[in-house]
Amino acid sequence: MSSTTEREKEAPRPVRRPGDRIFEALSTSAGILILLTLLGVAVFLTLEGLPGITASADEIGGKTGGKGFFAYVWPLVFGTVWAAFIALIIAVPVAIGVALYISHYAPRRLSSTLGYVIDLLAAVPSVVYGLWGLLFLSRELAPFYQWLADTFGFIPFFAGNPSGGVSANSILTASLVLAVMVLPIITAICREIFLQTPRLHEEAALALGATRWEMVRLAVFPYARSGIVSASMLGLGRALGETMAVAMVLSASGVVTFNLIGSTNPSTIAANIALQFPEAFGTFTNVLIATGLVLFVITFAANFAARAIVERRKDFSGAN
Amino acid sequence: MTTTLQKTPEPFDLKSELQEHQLPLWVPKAIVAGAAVVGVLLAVSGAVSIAQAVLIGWALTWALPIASRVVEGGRKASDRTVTLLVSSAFGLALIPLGSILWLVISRGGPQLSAEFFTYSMRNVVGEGGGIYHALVGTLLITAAATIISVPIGLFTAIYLVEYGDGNRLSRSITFLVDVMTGIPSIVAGLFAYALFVIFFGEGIRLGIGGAVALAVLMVPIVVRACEEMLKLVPNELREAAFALGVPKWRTVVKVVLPTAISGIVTGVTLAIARVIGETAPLLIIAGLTDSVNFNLFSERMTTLPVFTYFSVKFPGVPPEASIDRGWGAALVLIIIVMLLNLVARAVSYFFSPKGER
Amino acid sequence: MAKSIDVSDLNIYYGDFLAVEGVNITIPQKSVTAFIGPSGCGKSTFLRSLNRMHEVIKGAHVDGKVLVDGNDLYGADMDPVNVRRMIGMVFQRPNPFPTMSIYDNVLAGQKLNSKKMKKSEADTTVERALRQAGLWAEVKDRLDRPGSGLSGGQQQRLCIARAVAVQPEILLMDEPCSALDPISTSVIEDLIHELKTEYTIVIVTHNMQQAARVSDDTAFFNLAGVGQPGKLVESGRTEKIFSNPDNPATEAYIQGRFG
Amino acid sequence: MAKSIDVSDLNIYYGDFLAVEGVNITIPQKSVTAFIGPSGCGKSTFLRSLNRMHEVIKGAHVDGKVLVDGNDLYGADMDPVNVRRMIGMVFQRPNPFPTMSIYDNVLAGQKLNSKKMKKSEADTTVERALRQAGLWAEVKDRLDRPGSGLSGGQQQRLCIARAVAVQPEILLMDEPCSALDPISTSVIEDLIHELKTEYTIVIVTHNMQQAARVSDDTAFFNLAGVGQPGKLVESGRTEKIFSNPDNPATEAYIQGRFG
Amino acid sequence: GAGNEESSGSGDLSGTLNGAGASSQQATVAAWKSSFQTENPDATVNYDPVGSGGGREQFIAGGVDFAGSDAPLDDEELAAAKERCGGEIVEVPVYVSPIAVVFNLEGVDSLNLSAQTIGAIFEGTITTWNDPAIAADNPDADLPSDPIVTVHRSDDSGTTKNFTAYLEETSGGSWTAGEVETWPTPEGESAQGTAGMIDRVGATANSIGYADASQAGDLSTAAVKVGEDFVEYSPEAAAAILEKSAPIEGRGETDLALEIDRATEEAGVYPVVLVSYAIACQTYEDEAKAELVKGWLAYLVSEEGQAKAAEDAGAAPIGGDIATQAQDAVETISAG
Ligand SMILES: Nc1ncnc2c1ncn2[C@@H]1O[C@H](COP(=O)(O)OP(=O)(O)OP(=O)(O)O)[C@@H](O)[C@H]1O
Ligand SMILES: Nc1ncnc2c1ncn2[C@@H]1O[C@H](COP(=O)(O)OP(=O)(O)OP(=O)(O)O)[C@@H](O)[C@H]1O
Ligand SMILES: [Mg+2]
Ligand SMILES: [Mg+2]
Repeated sequence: MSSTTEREKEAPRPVRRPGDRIFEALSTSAGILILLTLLGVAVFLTLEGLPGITASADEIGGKTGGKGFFAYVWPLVFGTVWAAFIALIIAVPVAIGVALYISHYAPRRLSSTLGYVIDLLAAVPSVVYGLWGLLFLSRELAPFYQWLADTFGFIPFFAGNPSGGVSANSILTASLVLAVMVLPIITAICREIFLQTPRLHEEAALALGATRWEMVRLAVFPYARSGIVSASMLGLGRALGETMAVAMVLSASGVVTFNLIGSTNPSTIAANIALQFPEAFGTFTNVLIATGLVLFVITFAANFAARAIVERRKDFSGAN
Repeated sequence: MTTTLQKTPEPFDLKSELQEHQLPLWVPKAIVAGAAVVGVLLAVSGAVSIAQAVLIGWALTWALPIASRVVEGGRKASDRTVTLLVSSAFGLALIPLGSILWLVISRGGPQLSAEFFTYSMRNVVGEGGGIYHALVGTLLITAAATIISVPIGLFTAIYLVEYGDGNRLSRSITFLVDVMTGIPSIVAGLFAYALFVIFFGEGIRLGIGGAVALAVLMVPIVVRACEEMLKLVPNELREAAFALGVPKWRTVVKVVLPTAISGIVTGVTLAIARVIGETAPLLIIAGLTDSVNFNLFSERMTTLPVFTYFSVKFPGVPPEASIDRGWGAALVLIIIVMLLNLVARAVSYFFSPKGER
Repeated sequence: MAKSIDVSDLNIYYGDFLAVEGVNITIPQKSVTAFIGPSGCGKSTFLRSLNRMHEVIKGAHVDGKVLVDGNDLYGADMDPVNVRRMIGMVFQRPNPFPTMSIYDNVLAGQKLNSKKMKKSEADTTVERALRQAGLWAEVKDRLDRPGSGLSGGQQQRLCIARAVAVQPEILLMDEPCSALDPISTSVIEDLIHELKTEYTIVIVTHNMQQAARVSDDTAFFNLAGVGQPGKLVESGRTEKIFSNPDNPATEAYIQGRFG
Repeated sequence: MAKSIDVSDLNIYYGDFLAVEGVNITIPQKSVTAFIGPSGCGKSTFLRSLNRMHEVIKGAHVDGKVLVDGNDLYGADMDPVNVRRMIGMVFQRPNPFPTMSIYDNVLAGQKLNSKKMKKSEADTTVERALRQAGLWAEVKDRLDRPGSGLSGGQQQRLCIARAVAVQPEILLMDEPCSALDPISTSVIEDLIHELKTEYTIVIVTHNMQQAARVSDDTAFFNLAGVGQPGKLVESGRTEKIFSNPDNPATEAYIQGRFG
Repeated sequence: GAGNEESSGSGDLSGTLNGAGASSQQATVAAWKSSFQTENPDATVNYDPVGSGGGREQFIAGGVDFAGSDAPLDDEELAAAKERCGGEIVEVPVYVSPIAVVFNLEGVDSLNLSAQTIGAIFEGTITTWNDPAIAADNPDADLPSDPIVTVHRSDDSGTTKNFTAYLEETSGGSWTAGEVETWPTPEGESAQGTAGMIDRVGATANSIGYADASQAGDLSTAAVKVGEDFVEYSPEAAAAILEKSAPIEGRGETDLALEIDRATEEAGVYPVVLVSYAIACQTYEDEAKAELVKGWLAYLVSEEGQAKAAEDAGAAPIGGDIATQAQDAVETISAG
């Protein structure tokens, strides 16, 4: 094996033609622009957020209920992760199912129309999702929650209120709204990826006597793995960052609880910012921005984990 | 070759192998039809609610995979189970869609009138007025955001897939794009505001500022979606182009992008749909106004979601007229995205591989 | 155990385009049948219609009858999955699963049928199939590497190993040796010889010598003209077709040039 | 016009894996050189290194020298795009562009480089290239259909037409006839004959007769053992290699079995 | 341009006036704007409903010409605002909006509640509807034994602030969390915004909440105890409390930040109110701007403006002495 240094000496930067150089410069600078933007956002968040993190409980004052930054942010972190987690648990399987239905199960002539129908969900603005959650979903779900509490009340998730009632504006409702919101995002990307599965490999699987489902498992899913993860991460990003709909639907009170159908629920960082920011001033503004920084970190951690999963089998990518 | 072939020893009959372990063709149809009939009858009879009837009908269709497991064995049964699950997923997704559309259309539909589209809210109190100003704002700001973010996002994706090659810059971009997907929209608004304050001083409100905030939200979606689609283009095709003496950039533009176009278009429309409904960041940087403004670079602009939000949230007295306008605006917004989607589909159909699918 | 195939009046379409017309042929069991003919005459198309792979292509359909031991493959009550399970296929273009390792590629079909396989049993199957395809020596040290990092010929042999591993009743091979060097080719030919004691085998080949060497029966397809559908010109015992064909076109093709 | 190629001490790597080691060979101009050898010995790899297609694969690199008329292909001032424009290539697996019609596929070299061409000129080019590849008659009525709807052999000929249409100085062909029937094969062989009056041609083939028929020089590659890199065993005039090779391995391979 | 953007008023004010602040003022400002702009076709008023805090902050930072707020500037902000203005500020109340105690209780459409009881309910010490404390004030009502579901605002709001201020001053200790903008305890349901509150109370059986009275719609509202009587909210009753209130001591002439006497026992006064302010500088560098601000604020506190607010936004007008004081304060705005 020749050592790398030797190779580098022998092959200095290869000649590039102007077109290529311009194109590469363009695409590199696009990447760098993103870097700078993010740097800008990060600097902004850090500068504005730092005073909030370092401020003592007294400085922050009554707005946080006399708590310091970390005590304040912890229930929010919990709520954010919990709501997004439930939303994804619900949305990802359904989205994959829908995408698969459109790409491989529905009559071929219908499939593009059906895709369009689901894309409509992506067209709904979050304010409308909020209204829908408030005016429709929560009312429809109330009896169901009551039934859950009556039947499964012994499970902490379905404990309901201490007084025996339930709240239809609980974290579960908010998560359901989030799930519906992220569904079209995940579906659309998964669908495109499923459709890209090379015919060659689908035929290989079918010729082995695979049923349709087995063909999907053998040829489609492995090929689409990284795409599914990416799609879910985009969905997660939306679920974590969604403000209006959650703010409008959730009956939030900054507690940490796994109870899915009670009236006291953890709030989420993004919704909390949306709710508190307008009336915030002074150090509390910084506290809120600092919670935004925390959301950043959460998003990053989730994506990092997902990337790690995908990277591990990179050699086995479908593009070869 | 010394290995011998161990064949399945028992002689088997083709007939049984191929046919007997199979449900007759009419069975699936009959089960689905039967379940549907039972559901409809229950619903009509009024014995149970419609939701319950649907649920019962759906539960009955499970007879098919169960029968299949008994008669046809595990593999067939799994296949049927998955088919049922996948179709149910689709049906399930239609429920929220249906109820949202019904809600918006039934409340917003009656609002749509010539006046609604041609009037702004300037000097309007109570009844009347329209969304002209918000419509203009939405179209301009979203278009500007798209113009900013699509080239950046697409070029970045191209960099990551075609040029980055896993080097340090590309890894850090990937990393940052990931983080970017989690920026709460309001933070994007604050950031854009802080950015514009540097140049224009406090209190600045500009349509283009809103576009920048939206672009911050759009870029990661565009990058991610495009990146995935570009990755799926087989290397074979790139090699075929290279071997013809085609420079890399032309290969990317003329071979890779057209092959991935339908996915890219989907990604871009998704990104647009994602931000076109944003409220919080626009309020901070684009402000709120009742009047029409065509200039992105001066003064405030209202967009449909902001309009909807405030119409519904602070309706005045009596509230009905304003709330109705809010629903009307929401409906218009949905229609816009629908049309956009249609156009995008036409575009991708036009460019995508001929034949095959 | 092995099956014979009876085809009568089969027309094969791609959408509106009639690709192959009016095929009548009997493919005997436990023997090797070779399809020969000029490029584009419909050999692959016909081969694919024998295990219902044809209908996978959008708009593609057939009419006519294909009977396997008397059962109509295209009968309404016939499940294509069973058909394909019983009738294996190797494609003209090698298509290993790029997302799977070499090991998993070989077991891909096997795993469908017996979910729980002992590790040792699986190892045996993989080794046997790879040996049969003459690939064992080359890949035994990198069974866990992706199948796409192999040379063209290696990929083709991997696909053969994968098809053999499931032990189908009938094996359809579309130019299995076209990407192979003489040594690998002879390994595959040995495999075909060995398999035909128990299986029915159909191969498409451009190589007349190969057809002559391995097949018991030969079918010659031809195009009547440009834009015309492909037709089965004649079929029969290989010796006869090669030495004394009934149809002058067959003779012309075979004599014309040897690959 | 045509160029000769001098290769000295070329090692070819896939990442850390040394696939081909220490190749020294001179490929004379205006002649046909054939590469033969068992599957996986590195023929395709070596061929791809001759027009810098090898480096397209991630982690792949070479060391050593490849001189074309005295210019080092891998020199610092050499533009791979120009190299590839000058040195055309046909791949082992046919790869027409699925987004393009048959017509556009043939013109891909020109179209992708945005060369302006008069319609009539373009039509002439397409017809000439397709005729040379022996595909004209079959596709002339459906030039606007996608290239992916062709049979395997048709796709391969389409790729040949595409490579020929740009009139490179040197043409590298990786098993161009493996998917072709004898008739098409002879069309391609005629094409090779015709081209060699002006171009330098290198082909990889598994077919000994073909090598003997079309090539002026032959190079035999072999693997020393499993996991070992491929090596150029010997090269020289085709008559000599086939009748009286220096190396016993060559003799064994050639004598061993004829494809 | 839009079909409705032509108008022929006679006013001669022109230019663009930007303001930001309480989102609760949004509807009222919209009503004012429409008449003001019709009167002065060359003038445009923009108002960003970013919230009181945001409005005050932007005003101090010099981002907007005036601010709307649900609460007067505090001392610290006042100092900063004076710095921005390079002089005194003008801070005038522009309307009063009564806060209704709304409830959803089947078979009961009117309730009498004392501040003490309301405090105890929201504190969580009274938990059922048939609690003796409630029953005592409502001898005729058929009170169920169901648990009370309290609903509070999940966002920061002036409504919460004023409601808790009322409880703090009058509940006699049954409410312990003091005057807060953010609801202090996790118990009970929460809802975003006035609309969310109204909707939630409407949708939740046995619930009770508080909201801007003009938006209460079909919900039942409670009468609160003042002195010995129970008073239903009404614009007049709410406005009456201003008579009982005086400007905070120690502020400038033109700063009419009010100390509201919520503990009043005077008959016919509805004490659960929120007073909204407009904040501006006394001097502006630009003559035209000064005229515009003055014209705008003058309109807000004029009788006409107050009537408009009452009619189109359901706000209670300010009247009496305070109105005159406010008009005088506004008149001092000038360029300089
Ligand atoms: N992309 C790749 N990554 C890693 N190793 C590879 C790759 N492609 C080929 N190889 C390995 O390099 C060696 C030479 O492969 P090459 O494709 O050059 O063989 P070949 O002589 O063309 O064989 P064939 O006749 O089967 O096409 C083989 O061991 C092969 O497994
Ligand atoms: N997917 C397809 N859509 C439309 N036409 C097709 C398709 N595949 C093949 N054809 C056409 O059907 C005819 C028969 O093709 P087929 O692939 O069966 O030929 P073949 O005999 O296998 O040729 P080869 O030896 O080149 O592989 C050809 O004219 C071909 O162009
Ligand atoms: Mg074929
Ligand atoms: Mg090769």
